[in-house]
Amino acid sequence: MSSVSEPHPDRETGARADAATGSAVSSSGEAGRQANSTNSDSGRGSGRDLLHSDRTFDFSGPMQVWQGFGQDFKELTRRDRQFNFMIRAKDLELDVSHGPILYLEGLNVSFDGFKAINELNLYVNAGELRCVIGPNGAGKTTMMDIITGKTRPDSGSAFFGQKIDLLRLTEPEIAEVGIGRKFQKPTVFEHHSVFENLELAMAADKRVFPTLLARLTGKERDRIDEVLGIIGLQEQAQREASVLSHGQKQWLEIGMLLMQDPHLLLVDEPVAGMTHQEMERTAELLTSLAGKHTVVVVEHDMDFVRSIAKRVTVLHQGSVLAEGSMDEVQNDPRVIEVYLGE
Amino acid sequence: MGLLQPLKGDTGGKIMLAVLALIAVLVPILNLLVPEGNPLHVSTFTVTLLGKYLTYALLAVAVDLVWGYLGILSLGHGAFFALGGYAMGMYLMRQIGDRGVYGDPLLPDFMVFLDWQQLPWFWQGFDQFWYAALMILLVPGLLAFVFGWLAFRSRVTGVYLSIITQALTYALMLAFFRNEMGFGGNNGLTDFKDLLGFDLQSDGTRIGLFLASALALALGYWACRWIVTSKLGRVAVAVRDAESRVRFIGYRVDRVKLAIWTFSAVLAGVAGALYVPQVGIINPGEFSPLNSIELVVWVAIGGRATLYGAVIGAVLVNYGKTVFTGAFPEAWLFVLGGLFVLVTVFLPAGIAGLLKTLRRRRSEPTALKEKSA
Amino acid sequence: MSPMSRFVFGGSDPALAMALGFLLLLMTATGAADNQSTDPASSPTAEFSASPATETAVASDAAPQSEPEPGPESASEPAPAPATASKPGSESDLTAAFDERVSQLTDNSFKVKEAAAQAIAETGDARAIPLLKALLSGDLYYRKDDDRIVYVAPAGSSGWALTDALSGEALGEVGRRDVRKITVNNRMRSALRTSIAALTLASPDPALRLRAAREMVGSDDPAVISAVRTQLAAEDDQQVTEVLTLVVAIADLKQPDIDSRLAAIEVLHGNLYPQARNALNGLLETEQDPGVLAATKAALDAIDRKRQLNSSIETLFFGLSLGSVLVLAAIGLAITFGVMGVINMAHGELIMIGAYTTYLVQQAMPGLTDWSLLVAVPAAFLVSGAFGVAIERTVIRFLYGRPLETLLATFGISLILQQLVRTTISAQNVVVQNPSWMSGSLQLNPGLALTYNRLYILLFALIVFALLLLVLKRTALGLQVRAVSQNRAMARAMGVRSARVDALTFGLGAGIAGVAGVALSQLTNVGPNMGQAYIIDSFMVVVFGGVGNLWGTLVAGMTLGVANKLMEPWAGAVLAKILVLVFIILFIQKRPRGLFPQRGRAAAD
Amino acid sequence: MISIPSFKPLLLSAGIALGLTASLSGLAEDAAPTADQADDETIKVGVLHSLSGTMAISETTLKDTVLMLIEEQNEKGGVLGKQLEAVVVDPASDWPLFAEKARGLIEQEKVAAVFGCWTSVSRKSVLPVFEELNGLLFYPVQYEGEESSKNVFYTGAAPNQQAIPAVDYLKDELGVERWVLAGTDYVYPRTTNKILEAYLKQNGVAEEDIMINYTPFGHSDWQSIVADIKKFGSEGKKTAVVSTINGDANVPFYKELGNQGISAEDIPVIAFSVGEEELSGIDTGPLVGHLAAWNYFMSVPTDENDAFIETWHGFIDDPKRVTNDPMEAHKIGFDLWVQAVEKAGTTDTDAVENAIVGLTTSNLSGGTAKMLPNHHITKPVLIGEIQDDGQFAIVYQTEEEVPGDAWSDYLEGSKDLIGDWTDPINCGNYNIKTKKCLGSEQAATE
Repeated sequence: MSSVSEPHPDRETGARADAATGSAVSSSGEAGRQANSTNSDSGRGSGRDLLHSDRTFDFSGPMQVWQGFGQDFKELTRRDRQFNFMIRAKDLELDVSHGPILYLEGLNVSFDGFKAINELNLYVNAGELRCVIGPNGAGKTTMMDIITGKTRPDSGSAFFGQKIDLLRLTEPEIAEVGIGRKFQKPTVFEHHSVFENLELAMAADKRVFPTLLARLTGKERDRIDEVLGIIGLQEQAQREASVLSHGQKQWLEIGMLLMQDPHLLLVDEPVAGMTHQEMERTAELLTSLAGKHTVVVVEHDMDFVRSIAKRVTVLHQGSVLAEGSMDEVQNDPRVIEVYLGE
Repeated sequence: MGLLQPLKGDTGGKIMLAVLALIAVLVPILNLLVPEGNPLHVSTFTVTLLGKYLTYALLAVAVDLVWGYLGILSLGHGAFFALGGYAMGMYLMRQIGDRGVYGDPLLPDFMVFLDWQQLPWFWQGFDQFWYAALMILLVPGLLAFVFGWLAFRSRVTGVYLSIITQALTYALMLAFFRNEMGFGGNNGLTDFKDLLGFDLQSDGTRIGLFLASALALALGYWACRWIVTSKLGRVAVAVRDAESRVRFIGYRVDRVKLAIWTFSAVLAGVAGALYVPQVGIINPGEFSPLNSIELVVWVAIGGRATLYGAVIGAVLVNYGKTVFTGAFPEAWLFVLGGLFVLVTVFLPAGIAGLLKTLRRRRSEPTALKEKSA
Repeated sequence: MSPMSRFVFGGSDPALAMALGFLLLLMTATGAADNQSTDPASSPTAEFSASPATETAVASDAAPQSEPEPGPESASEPAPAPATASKPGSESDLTAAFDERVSQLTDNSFKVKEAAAQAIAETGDARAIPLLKALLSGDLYYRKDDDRIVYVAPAGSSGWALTDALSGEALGEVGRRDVRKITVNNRMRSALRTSIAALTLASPDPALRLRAAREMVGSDDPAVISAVRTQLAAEDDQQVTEVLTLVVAIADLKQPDIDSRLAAIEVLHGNLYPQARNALNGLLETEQDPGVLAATKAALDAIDRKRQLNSSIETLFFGLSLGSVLVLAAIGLAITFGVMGVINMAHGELIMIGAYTTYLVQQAMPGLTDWSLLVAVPAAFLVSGAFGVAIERTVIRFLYGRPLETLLATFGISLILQQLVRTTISAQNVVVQNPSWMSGSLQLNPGLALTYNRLYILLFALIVFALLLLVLKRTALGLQVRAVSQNRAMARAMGVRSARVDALTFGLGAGIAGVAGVALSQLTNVGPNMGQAYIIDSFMVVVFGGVGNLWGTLVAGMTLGVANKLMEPWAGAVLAKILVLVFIILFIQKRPRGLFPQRGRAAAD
Repeated sequence: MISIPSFKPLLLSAGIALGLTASLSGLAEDAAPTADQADDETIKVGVLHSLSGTMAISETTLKDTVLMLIEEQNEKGGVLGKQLEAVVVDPASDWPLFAEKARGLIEQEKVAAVFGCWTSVSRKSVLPVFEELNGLLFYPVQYEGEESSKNVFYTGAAPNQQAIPAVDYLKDELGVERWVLAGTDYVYPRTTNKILEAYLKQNGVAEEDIMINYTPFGHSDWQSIVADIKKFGSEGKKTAVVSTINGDANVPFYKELGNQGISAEDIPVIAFSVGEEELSGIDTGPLVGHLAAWNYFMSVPTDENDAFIETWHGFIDDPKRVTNDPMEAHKIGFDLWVQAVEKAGTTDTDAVENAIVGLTTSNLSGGTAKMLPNHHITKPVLIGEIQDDGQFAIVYQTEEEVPGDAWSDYLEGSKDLIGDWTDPINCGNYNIKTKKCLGSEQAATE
């Protein structure tokens, strides 16, 4: 809808095409991202160039836009072009050859005046388990919102692997490229059984008609049962999710996360409202996931963090205050000051 | 077996379909074979009445699909119903041919006395049934698609969505009232003669239309069940309950909505098309926002999110209307209004809900078994 | 459920009783009023209280009962002494002629009557003015048995007291069917006005003279013109002089000599009286002299420029007044729907109840139409408010958190209320009179007049809006309302009695709907369906403005009103409305939360 | 075929099915003690007027009128020695419902005749039903013409019994030269205005002196339109408005007229749909002198009329209620029907149809109404000026009754058509040029 009013260069199919075919011109999309990010609800759902071939052009100025347009035109007239709606997010291969799976650079977000995220730079390596801590309002959740496409930053960039520009994807697309999220407040589908909740979350072709025709294969059933085992809800499999306890809902949501089988898991306060042993099991689970997956955990509970964390990032007032092993961080005077300061 | 898959665990639906089947068998017999005067005789009046109810029921099912399972309260479904009706009406008008009062072979009467010289472009082709049939599906579908495409992409939800659907049907009503539009203005389309060569006034045709309505309802119901029992149906309910969450697990909510919404509109269109030849008139009044609201009421009374409930609601309310307007013409609005209030306050789950709880209370275990099946 | 329901009725009883009680009271009052109040044939002069100011004036000094013998002071011409039993010969001939003419008024043919009236006017007899005025206002009758021309005054319940129109002697009482009204038709009426004008042109009362002068604008009757010239010479009143000069100027356009034509054109330059424009246009056809032609064209251009300006001002005003109606209709909904999240389909009917209250109030205080509205506004607020509270207590309270269900319940309620009115009052529309101060229009210039009722309603809408804002922002109730609407549980925790607040809020919204009903009763029909005419538009306005935001409602209403009126000239009434609706649909795509988004219970989906 | 566990439901459903059909077919019989034997002691008369919805405002009065007439007749000993029994239903201003109710009345209730309908669309909606089931409808409202059905008797005015004489009056008596044709956008105003436009042009009125304007139903904001009329009327020539504005929209229209200071002397408005009933909802002070054309006014000074008003007030028990033209139409229609039944000696439709043509009864304005072969009646045309007491002062009346024209002579499509339901022609749209009936074959073969 918004494309009607603000014709972003990156909406031009040509621009998509050039990205899609991996040509060197990125600027149009880039500029589009800048402009686009100013209003948070704009242009969701509309396809954009999903690939970003060469990151050196990244902060190219508006000048590039016009070249972009020129390029667009050429692209439109190319015979071997491939339109963006032809490639789907899941077809994008994730390139982590340089190590990091998540690049957040120079991110800024402010909600009417208040700076929630302030020049945030954060890199997460593939397969690591990262804990993010910080006092309330440090911007932990907002950061996750940016990564999952819920909130658009005013400026900065967020890349998944080297090529996938998250700021140009919608929530579903981000989910498809392999980022799963568990919310702070557990949100499961109350009127569905536990089983169905997992089924819905399961990695699959999630377009409308495939979904309409989808039938559970044996393999998928096994997978669901397996996850049911992991989260220990076999007995409740057929109960409506609404009847679960808070802790169980937490588990269910983690289960849904597993079903998505994402490359990157964003886990927001997983152990809130859990008993002690539930907490331990969560800790085991998360650590076991690390390696095959990349896990980013946001948590207040220091004991829990200590029990799982190899590397800890401390956010404060929207930017990274300190980073390192739990011990390093805990002895960091600034961190102490911040936490005592409260 | 596979055909019955969608009806699994839907006792209400089965009963409803069984009733439908029985009526579909009984009524023609009682109407055609049992002689008049015999207490068992079902008059043609009753047949058309039943036929009308069935088309309403189909419409209600269409509404329940989007409201009950997708959480979209459409206050404009009457528009799709009416559009389907108009498409059929235009075909029937063309069938009149030179039997109109002015005996014009091409132009319908209302065009003759507004001295239109030739048939407007959008009336072309409606002399062919296949074309009309196509339009019955296409016109409501297309409108719904465009409207939904806009609304769902820009994430219009809740009352905002409801109100703009209302605006849609309201605008259409005003437009169709204009005589310049070429749809007969306030008088609409009427005085139909025959359909596919069958005289609309013969009992046989009426029975035929009645059976067609019954079949349409059965198929429509089955199709809706098929959708809601599919994974897509579960996604829809998920959207209803937690829209944004669905996005985060990778479904394109706007497209899910669009698909189901459009299908529902097409169903409504079909209902309208079957409605028109049975009541013998289509006029802009059908677009009136109040009609659309009323049909939401049917669904609510029958029981939201239980498709068979919609059927019950539609039939009961309209049956009530028929009885009350005849029995106590002065006071029937009190009764109807009171009914609406009482049901919403005391039966939040509608009649279907009531039945369910009764069944539950009688046999808890079976209920559980059904669920786990 | 059952203990709860007991609560309901316990809680609701007083509210209901109050509502119904008030209504009943009003109705009984009406019943009482009916017995002695207007019936179809009663004296028309009584009705005039409700007619526009101009009419009233004519009527009041036409009412013969008040001044059966107009003394010389009222008709200040060289008029002969009032007719008496014995009078000098010459005069008696005159009177004879006069009486003879008068007797012709009983004739059936309007042509004859018109001639007679003309003649009567020309006799210049002192009795002419009251007679003609009575004729004009339909107070002149004749007795069936002896065709005697009489004034009538209601006497007793059925009878009428007669006064001979000629001698002024009382003829005692008779039944209604014994006399017959002397009817006049349009053509006669305008003729009469001019003649009366001619007679009153010299009246000492400047107001009368002004009206007289206005009547003569555009007249080309030489007699009239000469009369005007003489009067103009003597005239001292500013306004009257202006009009008279205009009359003369228009006449002078036909003068043979160029200079006087030019002078006349000079006078008419940019004059907004349509007659002036027509006269000039006429001149364009006939005129030969280029100089005069040029002047005429210039004068006409000046006029048209002014007319342009006028019509754009007019359009704006129309837009705003339509907007104010929309705002009035919607503002109550902005509370019940916007703030409380109740999709209140009965809103229209609450408006209707307000309008009916106005009607009942007017019935209860016959003859005091001018004051009735001042009583009606609070009354309507109370009655509709009471209904609102009753509805909230008995139905809505069970439906919080189920906004969509409120739609269904209130829809049912709306049906009930409609039928209630049909059965208790009547299925027909009822008459709501316009107080004189709300009739007629404010003449800004001869080409531009703003109707009073629209003006007042525009004003009224703004006042209501301001008051409402005040209530919500400044009062404790307002605070609690906003608290509950934002977070019911929290508000409860802080000791807000949410049940009470809900009832009051809904009552407030309903009451305002009632007040809107009072205003609407002045513009359109008051009938059982009037509510349905506004409900849809109201929702459009609230949603367009942004649910839960009063300012949004105001801006939205006004915008839609003006937009509608701007489009109407070229699109026509229907298309304009359709376009507005389409615009709303598209706008919501762009701003899915309306003009001024705000988080309210309804906004949260 | 339905999976086994739900067998009980099957029985249940059978029950429901039977119940539903039974109750539906039994519907009518419940409403009235079994049709057949009812025929023996009473004759049923259907009343098909909206008692709720938008049209209730006008139609409830007509329902009461019919009830009054029936009561009167029964006091006189009924018809054919049987008492009349009214069957009242509420089609609720819902056009499809009109058709449904009509079918119910004829098929289930077996009524001998139906008195009902107001709007054109309701008539159009029931027309096929009456023709199919061969019922009798008496339609009491002035309408657009262009119709003549075997089964319908049009006791209201056809355009030539209202519009044309009214325009003549304005032309000749008031010297009107410019015309505003303002109407609600539906078939009656459209047709009437087309006829008038043609008629005016024939009388040498120039294109630019005619302004035509259509507004939607219940239009409530007349500011701009009235302003336009005012401008149109201030161009020097005497201007009049011919209003075919429908019911509800009139109140705001007249209020706006009054407030914008358009008096009857400046720009008279002559209305075809505004009668006493409508005026009773308006404060008529500002409207004095505006006109209406009808075939009856409450103020008609005849003894029949006084008697009628008296009975009406007695029946409705409210001395303030007015009478109006459609009420008279129903009275005439009812009288003619009663006569026809007595003459035919039966209530059988065809017999009554044959009997009724040519019958006469006295109307309330001192003349006689005759049922013509085209199922329309003869009516006097009256023109009245609104008085401040909501009544009309009659300022013009045609010397003798005008016969109703089913087909207008001023419309291309219909100027050669006539309706004649007597042998040998016996059809509704007989073309006097081609000498045969057009269209609907049931008319031709009848």
